[in-house]
Amino acid sequence: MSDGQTTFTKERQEVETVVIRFVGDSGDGMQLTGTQFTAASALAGNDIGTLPDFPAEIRAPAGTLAGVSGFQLNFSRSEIFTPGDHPDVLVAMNPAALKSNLEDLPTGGMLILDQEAFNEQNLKKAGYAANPLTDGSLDRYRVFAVDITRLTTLALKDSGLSNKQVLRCKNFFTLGLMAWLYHRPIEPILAFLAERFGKNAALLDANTRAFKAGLFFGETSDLFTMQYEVPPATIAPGTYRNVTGNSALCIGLIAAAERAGLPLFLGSYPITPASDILHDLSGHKEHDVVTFQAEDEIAGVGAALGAAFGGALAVTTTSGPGIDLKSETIGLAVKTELPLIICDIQRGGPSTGLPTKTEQADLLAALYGRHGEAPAVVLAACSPADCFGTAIEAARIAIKYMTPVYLLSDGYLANGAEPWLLPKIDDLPDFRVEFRTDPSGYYPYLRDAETLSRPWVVPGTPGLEHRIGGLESEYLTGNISYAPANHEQMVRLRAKKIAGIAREIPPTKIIGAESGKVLVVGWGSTYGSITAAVRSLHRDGLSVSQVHLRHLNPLPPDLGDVLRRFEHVLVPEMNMGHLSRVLRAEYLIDAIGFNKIQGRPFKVEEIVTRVKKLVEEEA
Amino acid sequence: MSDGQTTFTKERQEVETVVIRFVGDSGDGMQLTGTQFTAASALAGNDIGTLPDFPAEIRAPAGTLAGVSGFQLNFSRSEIFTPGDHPDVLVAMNPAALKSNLEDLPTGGMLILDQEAFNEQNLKKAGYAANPLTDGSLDRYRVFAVDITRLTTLALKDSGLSNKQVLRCKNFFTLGLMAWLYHRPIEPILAFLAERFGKNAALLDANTRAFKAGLFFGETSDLFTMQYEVPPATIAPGTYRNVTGNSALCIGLIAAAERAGLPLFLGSYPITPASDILHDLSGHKEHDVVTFQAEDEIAGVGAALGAAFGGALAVTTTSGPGIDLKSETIGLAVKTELPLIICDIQRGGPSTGLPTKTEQADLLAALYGRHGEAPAVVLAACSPADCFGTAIEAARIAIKYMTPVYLLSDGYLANGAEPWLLPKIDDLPDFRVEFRTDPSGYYPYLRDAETLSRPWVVPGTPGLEHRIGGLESEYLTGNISYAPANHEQMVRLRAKKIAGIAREIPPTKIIGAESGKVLVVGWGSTYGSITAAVRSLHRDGLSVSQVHLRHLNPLPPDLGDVLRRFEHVLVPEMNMGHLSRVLRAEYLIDAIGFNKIQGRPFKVEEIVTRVKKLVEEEA
Amino acid sequence: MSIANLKEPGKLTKKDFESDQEVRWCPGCGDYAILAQVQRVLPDLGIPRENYVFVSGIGCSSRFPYYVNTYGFHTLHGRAPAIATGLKLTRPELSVWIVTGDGDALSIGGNHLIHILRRNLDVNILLFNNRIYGLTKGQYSPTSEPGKVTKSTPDGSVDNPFKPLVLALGAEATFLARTIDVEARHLQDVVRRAHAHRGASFVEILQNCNIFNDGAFNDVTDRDIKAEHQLVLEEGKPMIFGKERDKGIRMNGMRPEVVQLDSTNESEILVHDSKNPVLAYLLGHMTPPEFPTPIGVIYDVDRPVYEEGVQQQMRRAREKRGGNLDGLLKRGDVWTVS
Amino acid sequence: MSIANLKEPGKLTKKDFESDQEVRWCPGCGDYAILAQVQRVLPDLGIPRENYVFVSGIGCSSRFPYYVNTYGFHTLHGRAPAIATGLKLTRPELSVWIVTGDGDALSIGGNHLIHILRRNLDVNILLFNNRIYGLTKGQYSPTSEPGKVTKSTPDGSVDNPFKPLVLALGAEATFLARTIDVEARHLQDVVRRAHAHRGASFVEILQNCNIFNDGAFNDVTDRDIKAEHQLVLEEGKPMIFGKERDKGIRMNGMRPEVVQLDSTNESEILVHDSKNPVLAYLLGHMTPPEFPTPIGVIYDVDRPVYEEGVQQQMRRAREKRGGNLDGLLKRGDVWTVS
Ligand SMILES: Cc1ncc(C[n+]2csc(CCOP(=O)(O)OP(=O)(O)O)c2C)c(N)n1
Ligand SMILES: Cc1ncc(C[n+]2csc(CCOP(=O)(O)OP(=O)(O)O)c2C)c(N)n1
Ligand code: SF4
Ligand code: SF4
Ligand SMILES: [Mg+2]
Ligand SMILES: [Mg+2]
Repeated sequence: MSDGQTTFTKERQEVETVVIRFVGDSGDGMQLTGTQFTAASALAGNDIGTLPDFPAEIRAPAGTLAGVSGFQLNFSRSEIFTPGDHPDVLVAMNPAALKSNLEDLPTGGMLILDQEAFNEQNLKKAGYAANPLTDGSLDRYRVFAVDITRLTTLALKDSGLSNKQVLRCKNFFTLGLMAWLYHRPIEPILAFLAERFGKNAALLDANTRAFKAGLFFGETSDLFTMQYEVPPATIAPGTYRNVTGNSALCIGLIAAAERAGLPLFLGSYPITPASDILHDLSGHKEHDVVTFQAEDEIAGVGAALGAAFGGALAVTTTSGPGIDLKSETIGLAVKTELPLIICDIQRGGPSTGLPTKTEQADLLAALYGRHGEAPAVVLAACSPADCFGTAIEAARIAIKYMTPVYLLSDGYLANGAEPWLLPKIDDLPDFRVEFRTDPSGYYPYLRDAETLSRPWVVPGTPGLEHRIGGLESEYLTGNISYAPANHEQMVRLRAKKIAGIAREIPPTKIIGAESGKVLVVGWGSTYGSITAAVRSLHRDGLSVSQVHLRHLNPLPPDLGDVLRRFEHVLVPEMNMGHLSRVLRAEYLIDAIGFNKIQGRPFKVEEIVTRVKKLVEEEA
Repeated sequence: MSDGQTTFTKERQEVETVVIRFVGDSGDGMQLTGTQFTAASALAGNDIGTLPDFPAEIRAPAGTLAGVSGFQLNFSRSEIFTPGDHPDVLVAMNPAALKSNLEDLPTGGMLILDQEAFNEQNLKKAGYAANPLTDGSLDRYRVFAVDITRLTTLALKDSGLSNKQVLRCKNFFTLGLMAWLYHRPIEPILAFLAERFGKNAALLDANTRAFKAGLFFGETSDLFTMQYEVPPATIAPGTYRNVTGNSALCIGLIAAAERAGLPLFLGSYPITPASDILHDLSGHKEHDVVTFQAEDEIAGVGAALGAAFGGALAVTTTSGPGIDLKSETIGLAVKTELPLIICDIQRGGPSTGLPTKTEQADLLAALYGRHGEAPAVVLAACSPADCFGTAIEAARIAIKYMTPVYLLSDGYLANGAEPWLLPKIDDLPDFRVEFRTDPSGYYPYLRDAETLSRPWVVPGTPGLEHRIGGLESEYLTGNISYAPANHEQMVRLRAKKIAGIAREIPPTKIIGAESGKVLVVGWGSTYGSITAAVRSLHRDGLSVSQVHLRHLNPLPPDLGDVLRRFEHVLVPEMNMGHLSRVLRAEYLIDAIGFNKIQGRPFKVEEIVTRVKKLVEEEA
Repeated sequence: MSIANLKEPGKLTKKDFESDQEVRWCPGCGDYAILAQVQRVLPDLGIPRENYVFVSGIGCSSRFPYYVNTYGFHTLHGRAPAIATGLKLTRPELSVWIVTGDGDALSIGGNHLIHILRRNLDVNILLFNNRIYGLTKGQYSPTSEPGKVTKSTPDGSVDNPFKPLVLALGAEATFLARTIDVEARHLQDVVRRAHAHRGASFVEILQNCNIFNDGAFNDVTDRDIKAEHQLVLEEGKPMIFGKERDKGIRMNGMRPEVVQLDSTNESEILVHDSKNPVLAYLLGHMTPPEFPTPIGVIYDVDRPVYEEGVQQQMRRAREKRGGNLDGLLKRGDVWTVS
Repeated sequence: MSIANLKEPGKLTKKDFESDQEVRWCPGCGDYAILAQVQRVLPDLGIPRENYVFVSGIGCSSRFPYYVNTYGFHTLHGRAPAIATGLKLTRPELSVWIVTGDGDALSIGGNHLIHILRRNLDVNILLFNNRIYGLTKGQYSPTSEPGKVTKSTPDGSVDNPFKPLVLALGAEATFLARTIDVEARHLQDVVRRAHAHRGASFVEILQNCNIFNDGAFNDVTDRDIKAEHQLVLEEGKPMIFGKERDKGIRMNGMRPEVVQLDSTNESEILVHDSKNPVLAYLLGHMTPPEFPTPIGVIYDVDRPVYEEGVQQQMRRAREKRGGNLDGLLKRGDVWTVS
């Protein structure tokens, strides 16, 4: 440890990239262990990618398979894009955790176990007939059975804490051990402890002692013969923090509201995995944020629309089932041309589906899920940090074009985290809103010549009193009109306004050659896996290019040209082929779907294999 | 009049096809006039097509443009498919009615007006600066200014009715006059009057007298020099009745329930133009029909789903806004695999839109408007009478495949009427349901090897107690499962089940050559206009073929082959291109959209012109 | 869009609240009278015209905003309370009015209605109760009487109706009133009181739909008999009614009853107290033919107003935590790579 | 799927109502106790097991049907009453139970709840009120107390909560009761009474969510103090409570109050009468700390049952009009072409 107080003496081996998965009972604090290890790794200068995996039940009975909670972390000296396909190291706090995760550990992988947890009771709960520690079934792995429970208890024997409290410190013992093993900086962890338990000296002391006990156990025990080290990555200079997708989204929305000079209004109803946005924004009232937990999703989006009418940057957040319910109101926003951001943090469907799992199967619903001709803008974020930029882009478009904008994220982005190079506030686009106040020549549906947008006039503006609503409006005046030609004109105008946004979309960025055999096209959270796969394919000397879309409606104006420059277009999606369907209809290109619907992100190697197969078939 | 009591003496000219449009104030009884003229024409053996046009307001102030109500009727000696593009005869009861309809009357068209209604007050309400009867502006037409008000009043001067009641009889005077002019059988009209006013002798007498006065006025007045006659069409033998789309739909649903041996359950919430289905079915409790007017659309479809779980043939009816609201529950029906029919009587959108106008813009919402992967069957009726057969097909598929089925109709079909060759009950498909009662080997998600359908077990069946829900289920057992591979298997299974229905779709019927230059592909209510246009193009010697789809998901298995046999595929739709988008994505065929979004059906000549243009561009 | 006369609130007149749109209800509809009375009251409330917003759902009644020359939003069936909530939370200084029908508010919109009442946003809710669905041409509504024959209930309705005021009371409403379309003065007074109340004011307006439910309220609107059927509530006054003011309401145990007044029982007659929830409950339940129909302000109590609580939290957060974007970005652990 | 033992209703035991699914609530959750008591009551009601259907929405509580070995439908958040309505209308002979939470029933499902109550379908509604959203991990619900700090209200809630029983009463409920997860015997009794009631029975069950809202009902569950805080209602009995049964409820004008019992006031103590709506209103309003929490059957009156009205109309229509498909096809004017 370069600048630590402790000097370690064992041999230290450099490694490029490590994937660790921490698994344990929901009560074992694995999420905390994982995030602290992550924070330390980020500060150590590694590039990182993380994936928490929550159990579907709130608190399944301790020790059962249903109660297993996990956190996977990928840290590396080179640029990485995913939390890793397979763990190199599996840290399992009990038999259930081992059982439900072992299949992901490759032969020869490192397995760190809490020996004492493999008692009869726990083995039974996990459905083990024999103890895997002794029946030889783990022979393929490098097993380190550490007596975590006993050692933690020993370390805290005079702490004055209850037995239960003592056992709660096991995760910090484990963290200490792992910090030693991978030679992580310990200051940030100690600082975290001080902040977290600052008010409770006994707990601060106990957790610190447990942590250090783990650290020293690594150093002194014969079990481990060497330390590993992942040197810092070469990373763009700047200030970084670790951020989850939901958190980046919140900051993006607050920043967007500030850039627009508007209050931020969130109308929402809790639903996994979107709820954290409501929680997070509720804690930011100091930024002129109003959060409203409505009685249901319809009221959530309704309140947001009312706030938009009142002049706020209006947002509603939800997941799949809520998107269905909000569609009627979003149609009204389309018709009345009010700005509105609809964040859909997608999860496994259909219906209630798999609430804690990820999926990308709401794209077609976002595009087409409203009766009548109700075109809306659809954007998708591609990584946790990208949720920030996508939120700003969503707000910018919503306001400039007076339109609802869907922002698609998913469970994987929402809960996953990555280091984020903090933007400079002055570099953010400035889209300060000037509400119209001038009555001369005003009509509610007057149109800006370029954007075709109507003026935003808020109640309280003298002389501009007007009425809007869901019935078809007369061109310009906005009065109710059932005239056939007017309806056609208005339908086409609304479509044209949205289509016209394409003009602002920057040229499509192609990673790899500008033309060739295979183009992999993605959107949303598959970005990491696809990027890593394409890099890997490049390393293997294959000519594969990559395009990742943020703008899904309208599509980039040059996209058709780009697609046509490749012999094959492969579209990996965590659905049955939404984007590929859109590309086929739009460009008459035989886009090939590569579909995985398992509530889990693609593994890098899955994409690599699929692309190789495509190239081989070709040959 | 062949067998009437009255002999008419004026010259009589045979004509092929006549289109009459009756227009007047909402209070003038134009719908009644139109339907009675229609019934008489049907009994006269003509082929007919009708289109009522209701004002958007309930009762706009009398005499205003907003209050105009219309009814157009096309009757012919040859087969016809639409209510006609333009009226040959416009019967206008007041200036507002004239003003809002005159532009549709071709030069030389016949104009029959109630002279007395063109008074100063009415002219002002209609926004006429000068009286069109006298200012020469009607010179292009054959104008017959009849003093309908005065003549009716005269005819009823001793009737003892109030002035208001007398004026209400004007429409029967008009009907009498028109019946004379087109030599319609008068018995059915007299029979109708007897039934309608049977209990009120004074009204019966008055309306009969008014009707006859109109009849005799035609015969005796110098105004009209000849009668017209439209000889009977050669029509397939059988028993006919005149039927609107909504009415045919109701009968179809009742018949389907009877063929299935199930009670019929309708859960609905009123909305134009679907409400009449609720009204109609509410009057048929004797057929084991339960209708439930729910508190909203969500409860309507929810109750229907509950009824399906209980073993009814479950239906929910609505229009656009309701489709949005129902989508979450339809997703649950997809997931739990329960039979459910969702009738969407489409109207102009987006949002509240144009509630009394027609449109076809809900197709994509029916296909894709649910979060997650939630495939459902989508069918569309193509004519008022076809709503019957489509309802039966919807029920058959829903039950056989345990799936929600959308049945798309629209305002044009719902309110339009046509003669319907009554089917023989024994010819209807028999799909009597046998609920599973055998416990041995039962699993809730056991699958039929051919249909992939799960067994329908209703509560109350001993030994088969089970639970279903919206969370992902384990293959076979139906227990909650979050297992990745199981999810993928189930998603693909649900998709495969729906896709497999294609195997039952009969070979695509091509009207015209089996291959060639132009294929016109349609769905839904454009059938009439397209068919008439294609016939007309055939008469002009053009090689154009036609395909009209009832099954929109899954599509007919041979459709791709059919489409590829034509150089151009033209898709006329009353939307911005829903089906053409689907065909493009599905078959990578450059389907050309021909889109009209005016809340009105296509005119035959619009399609003729478009096809000709396509052929010319080609040349 | 008129480049409207920008008058001081005090100088506004009814005309200033008439929009340029032709009013399109059926001739004879009770909605006309309500519109006229509201347009008469608005100029007097001391609020600049541009600060009024009328939000409605869908229904004949919900066309109301088009005819009032203020800001207006004709939203979706049942959703006006939700949309008004977002508006009011964003712009608490606006005077927000919700116009709704018995179907709009009590059928599809029931949930939003009960929630806006319990939250007690400072809005005024005018429910036009014609006991029918007007716009969709005559289906029964949640206030239609049992047995009602309508298009969707040809054999008569089997639904038990809501009593709107009782439902609202159950939902924790802080202001309840009832008035009648044709009682011009009374309607104006009630609307004024509703506006004066801080919190959600719920006003049921009995409204005649002369096309689909004509005469539904004849007993309280017919000149000849209405005195026998209206119980006009006045704060602190005994509940006496009848042409001869010869009848009153008194308690018999825990149930109210109608009595013929005489010297012996005058003191037993209930005295109206709009702060008493039990009285509100009893009044909300009084229906013909057993009881006269109470009109006037039935209940009027104070409770914290939702948007004020929200505003207060925002003020406090600003004081306590500031609101600096840079700080927000750098929240938590940050590290610098150079 | 067990090829279950097809027993006579009279021979059923609790075990017959336990499904093969592992119960997955948090250890210590109040839902376990409710499940056990309901499973104990079901065998006694004389209904064949296959005729029970449990319909639920979404929430921890709504997982209930999976654990009861009868027919069950775990539907959508808030929609159980709607789905149960269609089921009951189709199959009136089934015994339909709705299991729901405070969020499911009173937030997203508020509208369906009030409508099923007003229609008075013969179903039993068990509302597990833990005053929190459990399944989504701890946001405040429409029954959370004002000022409540939760994930979505870090500065405390500014919402005024519903009183579920009062809301249900406002919605014309015919049966209201309250019980407590840990009061095994009482819970069983209340569930039995709910089942016995013809019409919609609304039962609020106070339920501890030990993870997100632990101890919300400590005052009525804590052995040491509960006697002082529970008002156990018994038909025809005076409302007396307290460890020493030394306190009672009496009316003071139109408001109830707690009094220390003595010989002078014993006769003034309110006597419970579940037919009295005003009493129900007062009891629904009694909340701590001013009052003890009433438990037991609060209200129980007769009103026509919705599905019976529907069935009757169908019977009459069949008698009057027959039901012949051919006649239906040929309704109206027909003509024959030969
Ligand atoms: C989502 C949705 N469902 C249904 C409708 C159709 N609809 C419009 S108004 C209305 C009922 C109107 O009744 P009420 O609220 O009593 O208003 P009234 O017309 O009587 O004033 C209905 C069912 C709609 N516009 N939107
Ligand atoms: C349409 C929809 N919105 C939101 C959710 C998320 N959700 C599930 S349960 C729940 C609230 C549960 O609270 P409650 O009804 O009180 O049940 P509890 O878990 O406390 O028993 C929410 C918001 C959902 N599943 N579906
Ligand atoms: S239908 Fe009834 S409520 Fe609607 S405008 Fe006409 S009279 Fe008024
Ligand atoms: S979260 Fe609360 S209500 Fe849900 S299972 Fe756990 S303890 Fe019970
Ligand atoms: Mg109404
Ligand atoms: Mg709860």
